[in-house]
Amino acid sequence: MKGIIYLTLALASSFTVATSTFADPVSDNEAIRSYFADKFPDIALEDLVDGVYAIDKNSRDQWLQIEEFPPYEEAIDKGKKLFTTPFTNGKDYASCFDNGGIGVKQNYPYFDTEKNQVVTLELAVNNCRVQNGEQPLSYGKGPIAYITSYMASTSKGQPINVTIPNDAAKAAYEEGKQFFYSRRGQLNMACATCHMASAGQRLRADILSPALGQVSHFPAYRFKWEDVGTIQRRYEGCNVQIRAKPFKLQSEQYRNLEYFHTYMSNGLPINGPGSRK
Amino acid sequence: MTKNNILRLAFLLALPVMLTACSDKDNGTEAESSIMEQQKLDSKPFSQDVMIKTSDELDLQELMHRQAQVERQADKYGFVWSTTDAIIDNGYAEAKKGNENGAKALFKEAILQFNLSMEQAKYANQNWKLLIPEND
Amino acid sequence: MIERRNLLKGILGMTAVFSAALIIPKLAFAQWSKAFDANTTEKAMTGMFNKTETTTSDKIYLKVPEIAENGAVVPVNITTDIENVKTISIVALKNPQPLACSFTIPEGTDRDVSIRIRLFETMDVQAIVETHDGTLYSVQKEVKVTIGGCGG
Amino acid sequence: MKVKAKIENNKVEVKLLVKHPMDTGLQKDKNNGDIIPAKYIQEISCMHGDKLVFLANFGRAVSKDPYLAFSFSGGKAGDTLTLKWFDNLGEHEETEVVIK
Repeated sequence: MKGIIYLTLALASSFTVATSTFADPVSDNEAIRSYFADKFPDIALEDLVDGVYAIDKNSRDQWLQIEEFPPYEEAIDKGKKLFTTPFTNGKDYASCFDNGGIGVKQNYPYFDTEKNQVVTLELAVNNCRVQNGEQPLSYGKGPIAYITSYMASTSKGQPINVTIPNDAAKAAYEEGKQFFYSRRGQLNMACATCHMASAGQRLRADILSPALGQVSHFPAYRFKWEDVGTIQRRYEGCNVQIRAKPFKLQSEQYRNLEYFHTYMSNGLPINGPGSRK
Repeated sequence: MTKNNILRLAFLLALPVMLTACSDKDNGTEAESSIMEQQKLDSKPFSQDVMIKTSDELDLQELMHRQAQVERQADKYGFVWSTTDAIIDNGYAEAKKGNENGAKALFKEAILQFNLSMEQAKYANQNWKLLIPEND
Repeated sequence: MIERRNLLKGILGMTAVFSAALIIPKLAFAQWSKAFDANTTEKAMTGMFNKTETTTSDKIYLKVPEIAENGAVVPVNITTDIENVKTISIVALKNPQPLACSFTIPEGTDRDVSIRIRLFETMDVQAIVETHDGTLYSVQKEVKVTIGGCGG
Repeated sequence: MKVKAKIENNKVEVKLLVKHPMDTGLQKDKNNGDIIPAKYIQEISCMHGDKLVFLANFGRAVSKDPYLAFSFSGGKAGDTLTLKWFDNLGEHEETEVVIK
C-alpha cells in the first residue's frame, strides 16, 4: 500500500489544479459555480439540486415515475406527528425554532456565536429536546430523520442561505473545506475526487453526483436504506466506502463539513426530502 | 524511473483502487495480502519521527504494546482507515489460538496502516488545496 | 410426539388460511391463480393462459428502464393499440416466480397500466397482451440490474 | 391505502399505493436469521359503482408498498370508487374514494 500511496501522490501532484488565488467563502462559491457551469454547460446550476437525475435521462425517468408517489411521504407524516406531539412539560418543538420551525431548514446549519460551534438542524432538534427535559434522539436515521424530513418539506423551494457571521465561523468553514478536499481512507480519495473532479462520470454502475446542490434534498430517502437518512448518515457511508474510519455523527468534523458543503450551495432551492439511489 | 513512467504506473495502480470504492463486498483479505507484500517494498516513509519501528525480532507482547501506542497517535491525526480494527481483532484471535507468527504479522500490519494513515494526514495537511477547482 | 403435534398445527393453520381466502368475495374475471407461484415461464404461462406461444407485436409499448436505478423498485408502464384486450401481464423471465402480475382490462378501461416490480438480476421483462379470443401477443426488453455500489 | 383519483382529459386517472411489506418468502430476518414467511398482496380491484373498472393479480415480484396507475372513461367528479385488496395470508382492506 505504501507504493500505491507514494505513486498516487505523484499522480495527484502531476494533475495539480492551481489553488484559488485568495480563499474566502464568497470567491470559493464563485469558483465552484464556474467549475460546474463549465463541466455541465447545458444544465442550469439550480437544476443540480436534482443531482444525478439532472444529468442522466435514464435514471431521471425512473425517478420521476417514483416521485408520483414518493417513498418519503410516510417519513414526512411520521415527522409531522412527532413534531407536533408536545413534550411531557407541555411545550413542543415549534417553541424552539423561529417561525415555529416551519420553513427554516434553508438557514441550517448556522454558526452559534455563543457556543462557537456549527449547529445543524438535527443538533438543534436534540438541543430543543434536552432544554425541555427530554432524552436526545439518536442521529442519522429514525425519529430525528423523520422530524427533519418534515421540517425540510416545509422549506421546499426556499433558497439555501447559510451565513458566516464571524472569524470563528470562517474557521469552522475552512475546517469543513479542508475535510472536503483531503484524500483519506485506504483508497486515498477525497470528497472532491468523486464529487468534483469526476462528477457526472460513472464509477462502476453509479454516476457520481456533483457536490453543488448535493445537500438540497436531505434528509433523503435512499432505496438502499429503504428509509430516510440525514446527510451525515451519508457522510458516514461514503467514508466507509473509501475505507476511512467514519467520525461520530454530529462530531465537529462532520458538522463543519456540513457547514462548508451547505454553504457551497447557497442560493440553490431546498428540494428535500428527496428520493435517491 | 522517468517521470512519465511513474505517472503511467500511478494511473494503472490508482484505477483498480478507485474501482474498489464502489464494490459492496469488502474484500478485506485481498487488501490484507497486498499489504503484506507491500511490507517487503522498502520505500521510505516521509518522516522518521512518527514511524513506530516494526522489526522481526520484536516479540508479540511488544508488538501489541506498540500497536496500542501508534493507534493513540494515529487517532489524533483523524485519518485512521476502517480496515485496521478488524486486523487488530484478528491479531488477538490468532494470539489466543497460540498462532504467534500469524498474530505478529497482523499486529505489524495494523501498525503499518496506522503509520500510513498518519503520512496521509501529513500529506493532506500540506496539499489539500490542490483539489480546489481553479479560480479563473 | 412433538413432530406430530406440529404437523397437526401446520395442517390446521393451512386450512384456516385457505378458508379465510375463500370467504373474501371472488370477482368473476381472472382471479389469482397458482400460475403466480410457478417457478418456470412455461408452467406460469400454461397456468395463466393454458398456452405458451405468443406472437411478437410492435403494437405493445413496453416502457422499462435500460438500467434499473434499483432492482427492488423498477417502474414498468405498458400501453397497447391492440383491440379487444382481455388482460395485460408482465413476465420477468429470470425471477424465481417469472409471472409478476396480470391486469384484467374491462370494457372502457384504458390499455395503459403502470406498476413497480422487483427484478433479482439483469433479465428480459416481457409484456403479454391477451385478447378475448385467447391469442397472446408479446414484446420483451432487457433491464440491467446492478447490485450494491456506492449509489453515487 | 393511498389513492388519488381525478378527472384528466375526461378520463378518470387513478393512482394508488398500498402500504404492504410484500414479503417474498425468500428473505431472512436480519436479526434472528429465520426466513420471513411469504406475505404478498394477491389481488387489488377497483369498482366504479357496481362496475369493475380494474383488477390486478400479483405474484411475488411486485415491489414493496405496491404502486398502480390506470385510467378509465365513464366516470365523473364526485363519483365514488371502491378499492379492495387481499393478500395470501387473508389480510384485506377496503376503501372508498371520491373522484376529484
